[in-house]
Amino acid sequence: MINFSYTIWILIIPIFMFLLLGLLGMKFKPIISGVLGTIGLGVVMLLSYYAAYQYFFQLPRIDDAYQQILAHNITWLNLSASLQIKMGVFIDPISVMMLVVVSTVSFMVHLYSIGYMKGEKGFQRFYAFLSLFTFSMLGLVVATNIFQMYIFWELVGVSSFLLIGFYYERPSAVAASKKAFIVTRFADLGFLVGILLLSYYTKSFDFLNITGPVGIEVTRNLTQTFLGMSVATWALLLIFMGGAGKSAMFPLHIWLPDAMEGPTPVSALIHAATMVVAGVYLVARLFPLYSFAAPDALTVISYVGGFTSLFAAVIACTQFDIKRVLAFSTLSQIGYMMLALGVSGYGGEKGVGYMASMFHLFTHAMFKALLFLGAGSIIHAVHSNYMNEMGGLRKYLPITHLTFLIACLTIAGLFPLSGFWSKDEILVAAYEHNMLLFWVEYLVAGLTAFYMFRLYFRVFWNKEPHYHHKPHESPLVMTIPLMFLAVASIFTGFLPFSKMITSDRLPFETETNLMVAIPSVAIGLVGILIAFLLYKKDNTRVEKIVKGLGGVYTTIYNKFYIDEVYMFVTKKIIFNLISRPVAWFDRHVVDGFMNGIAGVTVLASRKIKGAQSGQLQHYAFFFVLGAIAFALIFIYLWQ
Amino acid sequence: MERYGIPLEGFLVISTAMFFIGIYGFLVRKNLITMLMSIELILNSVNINFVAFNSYLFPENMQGNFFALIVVAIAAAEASVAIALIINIYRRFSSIEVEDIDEMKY
Amino acid sequence: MNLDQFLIMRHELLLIGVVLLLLIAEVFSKSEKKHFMIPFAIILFLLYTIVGFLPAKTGVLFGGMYQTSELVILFKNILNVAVFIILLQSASWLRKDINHERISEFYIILLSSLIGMNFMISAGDFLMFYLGLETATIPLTALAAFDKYKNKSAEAGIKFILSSALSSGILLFGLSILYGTTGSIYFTEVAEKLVASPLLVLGFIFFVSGMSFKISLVPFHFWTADVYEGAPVNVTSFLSVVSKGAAAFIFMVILFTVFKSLSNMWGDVLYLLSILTMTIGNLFAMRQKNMKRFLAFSSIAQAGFILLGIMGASELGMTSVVYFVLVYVFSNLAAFGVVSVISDKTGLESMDDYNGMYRTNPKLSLIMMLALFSLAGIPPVAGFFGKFFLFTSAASKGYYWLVLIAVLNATISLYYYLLVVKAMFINKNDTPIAKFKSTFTDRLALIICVAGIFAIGFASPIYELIRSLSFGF
Amino acid sequence: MNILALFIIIPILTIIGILSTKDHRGTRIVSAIGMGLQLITSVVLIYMFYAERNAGNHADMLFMVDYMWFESLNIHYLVGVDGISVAMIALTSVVTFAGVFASWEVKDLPREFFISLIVLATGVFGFFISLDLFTMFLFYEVAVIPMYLLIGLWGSGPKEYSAMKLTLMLMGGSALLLVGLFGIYFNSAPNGGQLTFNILEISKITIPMEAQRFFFPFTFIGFGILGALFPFHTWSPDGHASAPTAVSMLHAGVLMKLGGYGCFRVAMFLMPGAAHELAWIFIILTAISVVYGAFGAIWQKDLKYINAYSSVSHCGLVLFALLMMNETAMDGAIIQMISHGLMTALFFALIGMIYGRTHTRMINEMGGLMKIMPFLAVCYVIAGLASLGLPGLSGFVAEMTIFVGAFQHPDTFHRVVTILACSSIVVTAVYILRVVGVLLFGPVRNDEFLKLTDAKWFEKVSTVTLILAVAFIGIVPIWLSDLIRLSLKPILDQLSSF
Repeated sequence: MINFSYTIWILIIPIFMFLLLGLLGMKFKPIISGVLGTIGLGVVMLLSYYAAYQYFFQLPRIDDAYQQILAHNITWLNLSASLQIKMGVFIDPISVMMLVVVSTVSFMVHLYSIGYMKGEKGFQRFYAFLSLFTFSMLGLVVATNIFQMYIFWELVGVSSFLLIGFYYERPSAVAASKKAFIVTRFADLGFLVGILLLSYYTKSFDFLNITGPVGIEVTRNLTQTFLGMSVATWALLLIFMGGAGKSAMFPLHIWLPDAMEGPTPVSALIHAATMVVAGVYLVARLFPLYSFAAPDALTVISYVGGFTSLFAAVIACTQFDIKRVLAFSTLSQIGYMMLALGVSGYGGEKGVGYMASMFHLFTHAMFKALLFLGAGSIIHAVHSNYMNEMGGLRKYLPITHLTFLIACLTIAGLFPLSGFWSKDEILVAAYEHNMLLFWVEYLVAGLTAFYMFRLYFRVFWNKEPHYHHKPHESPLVMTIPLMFLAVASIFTGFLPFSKMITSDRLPFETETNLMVAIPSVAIGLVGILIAFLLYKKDNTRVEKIVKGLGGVYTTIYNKFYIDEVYMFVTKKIIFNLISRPVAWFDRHVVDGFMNGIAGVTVLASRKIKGAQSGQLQHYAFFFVLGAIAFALIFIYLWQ
Repeated sequence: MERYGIPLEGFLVISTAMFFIGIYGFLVRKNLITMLMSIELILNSVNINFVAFNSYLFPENMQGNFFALIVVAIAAAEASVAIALIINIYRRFSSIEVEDIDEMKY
Repeated sequence: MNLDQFLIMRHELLLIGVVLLLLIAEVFSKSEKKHFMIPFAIILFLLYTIVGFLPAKTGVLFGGMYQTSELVILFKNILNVAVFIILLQSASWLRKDINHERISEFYIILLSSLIGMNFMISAGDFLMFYLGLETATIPLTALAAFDKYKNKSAEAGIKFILSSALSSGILLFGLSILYGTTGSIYFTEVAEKLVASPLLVLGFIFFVSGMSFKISLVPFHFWTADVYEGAPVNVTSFLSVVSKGAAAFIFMVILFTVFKSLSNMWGDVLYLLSILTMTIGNLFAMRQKNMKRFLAFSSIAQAGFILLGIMGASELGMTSVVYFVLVYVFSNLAAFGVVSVISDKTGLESMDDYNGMYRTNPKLSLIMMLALFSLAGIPPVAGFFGKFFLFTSAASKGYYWLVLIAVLNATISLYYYLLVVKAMFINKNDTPIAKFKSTFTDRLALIICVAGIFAIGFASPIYELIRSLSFGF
Repeated sequence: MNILALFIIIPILTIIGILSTKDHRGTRIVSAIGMGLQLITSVVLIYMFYAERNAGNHADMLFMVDYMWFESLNIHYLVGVDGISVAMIALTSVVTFAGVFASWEVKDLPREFFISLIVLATGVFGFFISLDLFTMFLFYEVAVIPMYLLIGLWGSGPKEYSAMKLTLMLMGGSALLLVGLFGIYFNSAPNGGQLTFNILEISKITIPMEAQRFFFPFTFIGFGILGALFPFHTWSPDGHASAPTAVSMLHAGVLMKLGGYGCFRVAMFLMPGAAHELAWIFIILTAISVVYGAFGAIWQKDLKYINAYSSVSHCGLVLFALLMMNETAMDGAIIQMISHGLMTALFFALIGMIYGRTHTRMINEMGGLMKIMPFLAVCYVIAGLASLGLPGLSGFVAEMTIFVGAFQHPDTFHRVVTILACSSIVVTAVYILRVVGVLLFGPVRNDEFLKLTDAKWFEKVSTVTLILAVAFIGIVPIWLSDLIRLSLKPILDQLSSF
């Protein structure tokens, strides 16, 4: 038996780093903080790799299935006789995979940031937050129960908040961080209620229980319904709401583009590779439950995923901020993953969607991190986010250019890069399940290729604007992660995912479906070609098209005005129509009533003062009147 | 029961009338001395009551009569103090009209 | 009169002795050395007070006209302590030149009034009761006008005597009807022969009205404020503490013994009276600026609370009333003591003059605050216990709504007590009352009061003692 | 000597010590030592409590002392503690200790200030250890009245108005409470026998249902007013806004907890039947409190008002959870009391410190404080995060326990109100982040502020103490939760007997 208890260090090291850098960081030189953080993360990465190696290659399988191991599980809080919140480390295929993803990307970002963040005020703070984030994300990944996951889920949200708002003196960053937090928080409300509902029936938070036979049995047999849907479906949909918030699914996606206000390495780590896929991970975690107890919820997930991927891809085509393009691209890709989960069945071949989703999660993490880090390198060079202010950068940034190109090709799904393999599996899954969604995804594949190459050509080719400083290639500490991730983007596609990560943890064989693969590569090429025609050189074709589209373009450019709708709802309705009246009501009605009591008392006091007139005979009159009144009352009325 | 040819009710009517006349006088007369006299009316109505009750209803002992005697005595004491105070008032206010004495109010 | 009788009437007789001694001393003292009367009177009274605490016989005299019990003796002792404190407080006032000729006058009249009260609370029939009542009241009216060069004092005197004469008249009319319906003036006999009839109810209500005047219950209270304001401070404190306490006590005793069989009815009468008294008293007190007038209205409201205890109509109720009076003696005298000290030294009596006093006279302000908290019923001072037991008493008869109204009224009363606290502690003042040193007697009086305010609440033996002497039905 | 006596004796000794000091320095040092001792005593108490429990003493109350006080009324000075009281005492010690340091620089009448503060704390300690309704009520009032002077004398803004309002409303509350207590007392021997104020004795009998129905609302609302139950909460915003720092801390941190504590220790424990029958009314009111307070907070501009409304919301959650009447929810309610006590004290401490520097509490007049006073700003962020329920800090533990507990009722009514209450976590996030965003982040709006300094050592002591406590509960909640849980059993047994 292989002991996984060392995995706890994967959590301890980053939190220790956080405390060290957070409390004492200011005492260190910035560079020392950076190096400390990076080394810590390096150790974490190695531990994760070692764990992955042991898990997939050394640990014996039981009945051919990968084991689910509770490396640690201590009771953190007793809630009731049956419900406890535990904290622990759960080892199973997806958690191990996620460990690898998170630690790798995090390490790369740590390393990269040494260069990127150099000279920034709050360098130590940045590293402290990065460590905190990494800790939270890893904790989320290895959660043994849904409540632990929720806990780290929240922590992840906060670290994201802190990192987006890293440039706290910039109002836009503050606003973005706030927005990110509140939107995800709103989604988390759903998650929480979902957890509460689910755990009420399953009497447990533990994944082993609730996704095990007992949990499935209980949830399947729930007869209670609410508004026509079974309680189980409600619970799982609400949980998905949490996932949708974190993963920025439509309509909870609005925070992600704004989150790009954070430093670019943060965007790479949190808003591209790791945190935003937490929603996907969550659904994958509870997949058996979804699959057996609430197939309706899965359908919803697949449509939400499909719609988001299309929606975001369309918007991505019109954006000029390169990070925003990447952000919408992320949305779109996560939509893919969600869709894949939504169309997946449980077990063996039917579970290809599940496998594909995880696969795509993995490859996407690599190439999207690469894209973001590359974008960071570009921004580092030209000090702008806007592609209009860029062009012809291939000469100045050779390494960035090359790695960026690889990433673009990967995301466009060209054979044999990793993106091709994972996207292909997703298309296969959709193809087998739902033709409508398949066509949507097929279209999105083309759009993806188009907008990525639009970005690529605008930045690296096209007309060169006037640069204030001559752009120069980033230092090695930044390009090494780029190169590493580029290699990963190229080769991770060859990993035998279906042998490792499947819905029922039993390996199965997949073969490439040429009926899907060839058209998908083809449409990718078409997308690239269009982008090439439009953006390779500076020309007026784009303007004509934009003019031709008219209002449609403006709508897309303004992201379908979803932000405005939200603003309307929050500012006008919640703030103005609820909160403000509540505040007014409180001051004037409730408090007014209390003050009114006092006022009436004072008024009464003033009104009756005349009785004490100083006139003896008035006093006597009251006296006699009182006596007679009492006498009458008690002689005639009193029984 | 009719003793001395006058029914008890007769006394009671008189005494009650005196009582309320006294009260009326106290309430409306403005002169302090007159008010004091009204008080005497009230006290005397009480005396009539006591004495009448005693001799008509409970002649076996003398409680009512004694009470009346004591009341008379106390009324005298009261009147003397009151008149002293009225003199004092006259010194201070140069008036013994009750309406003028309202320095303290509200 | 044999020795036994003497012992039974010890309080009254000794007190008469004290008064006579003072008279004789007055006659033989030289006119320029009158202020020696002050320590003389105080020491004499102190001795008398101490003797009062010695074990005493109880019994009935004059065929039932006069009676004492342990409780009555205890109550007389409470009154003695209160008067002793008042004597201490009045010392520095009497020492003033303007009062020089009238020092013994003050003592003699005051103590005569106390004699009346002693007789009143020892009464066994209505005659003795009435006699005591008037003996207590008539000297007091003279005392109210003691500052004869002040308009207000003269006004207080005349208002007091005329109103009190009217109230006595009405009370007497009530008594005459009682006599007419029951044929007796002895408490025990009246109680036996009591049969509810409209005439009797009329008599009873008149009696209650007269008593309400003494305890100043609304609507029979109007004289209170004017007299309290006009009278010298020490007379006011005597009126508000001793006179009111004695009247409340005998009222309760008469209700408990004579009108036992009417308890349902007088329960309701008191219900109405207490609500009126607490509420109206508070409403008036809220707006007062003159400290004496302020305390007058506050004492009216306090009387309303006392009724709650009486309504308990039980041992518990009687205990709570006596206990409350005890607490009230110390609290109210502490408050009046401070007012009196300040009035003596500066002649200021308005609440606004107290602004910022804490900065200059912290100790006086603290004592005032404690006294007011005690009056408001705030722990840990004794007033809390006193009020609590009164409310317990009312609640024991199921008067929960009344208790609620009473406690809410206590809250209102807290408001105006806090106004004084606010004036002393919080309000800013450029010219606060200057720092001054108070005399020994003033300090002694205040120390006794503060000790009482703190000790009585926590010392349950006092409560238990009263409880063991009380009776109810 | 019994350890509980120390909680009364130490403050009294401290007061005597303060009276004997001559100057400002001495005063605050004596206060700090006294309250430090108090803190140590409460830690020792926790230790002793555990030792006793581990030694197998499973009596409901430990360290009981019983002196007959007013024998004829059967009033006792009866004290004792269970896990809940121990936890509340620890909370009080921590907050008082932090409060002393937060008011280190009181200039005006420091001696009087510290004495009042300690009297207030004494009242609170006494309340938590009392097992006799009379003693409890006495300490309750002792705790309330110093507020008047503390706010009126050392407060700011319309302090006199606020002080008066607060005092009168709380006293009005105690009026209701007193009626309730009398009701309990006079029904404490329905089958004849000695009436009693002893909570443990009364819990053994069943108060007649009629009486319960009548007196439960009195008692519950009476305590509820102190616990800022809607619509009786309006004293709280004004009071907090005007109070000096340490007083807000103690008041929101501890005094408001008296309400919640009383609600279950007296109202629900002694009148379980009515608690079940009437719970729905109060559940609605508290659910309104929770949401209403949170929405009210969004619109406020004054830091203290924001926090006051937030307190309304959080304290509403306490009562809400209590009324759910199951182990988990009540456990959560008590954790929430402690958690809210600590974090709101932290908030008020920080607000006081910020106000002491900027002389304004209007958030739109400030901005970018993170740059000027990073220590305070970071602490503020931590407090904010605790308040919006970040895991690892105490608020999360409390809220989650409450929600899980409230969810144990499967009927629609409870579900709806629970979800309503849950939704407050979003609204809370909105107003907390709004403050953090406007106040701490963004550009510095007033150049005058650039000259301001960061926290001084005593301010650090104050805030760090509280933050440590908040984090301790947040990270190892099981310690606190189990301490409370075992003590809930008698109450739950009582409630489930209906």
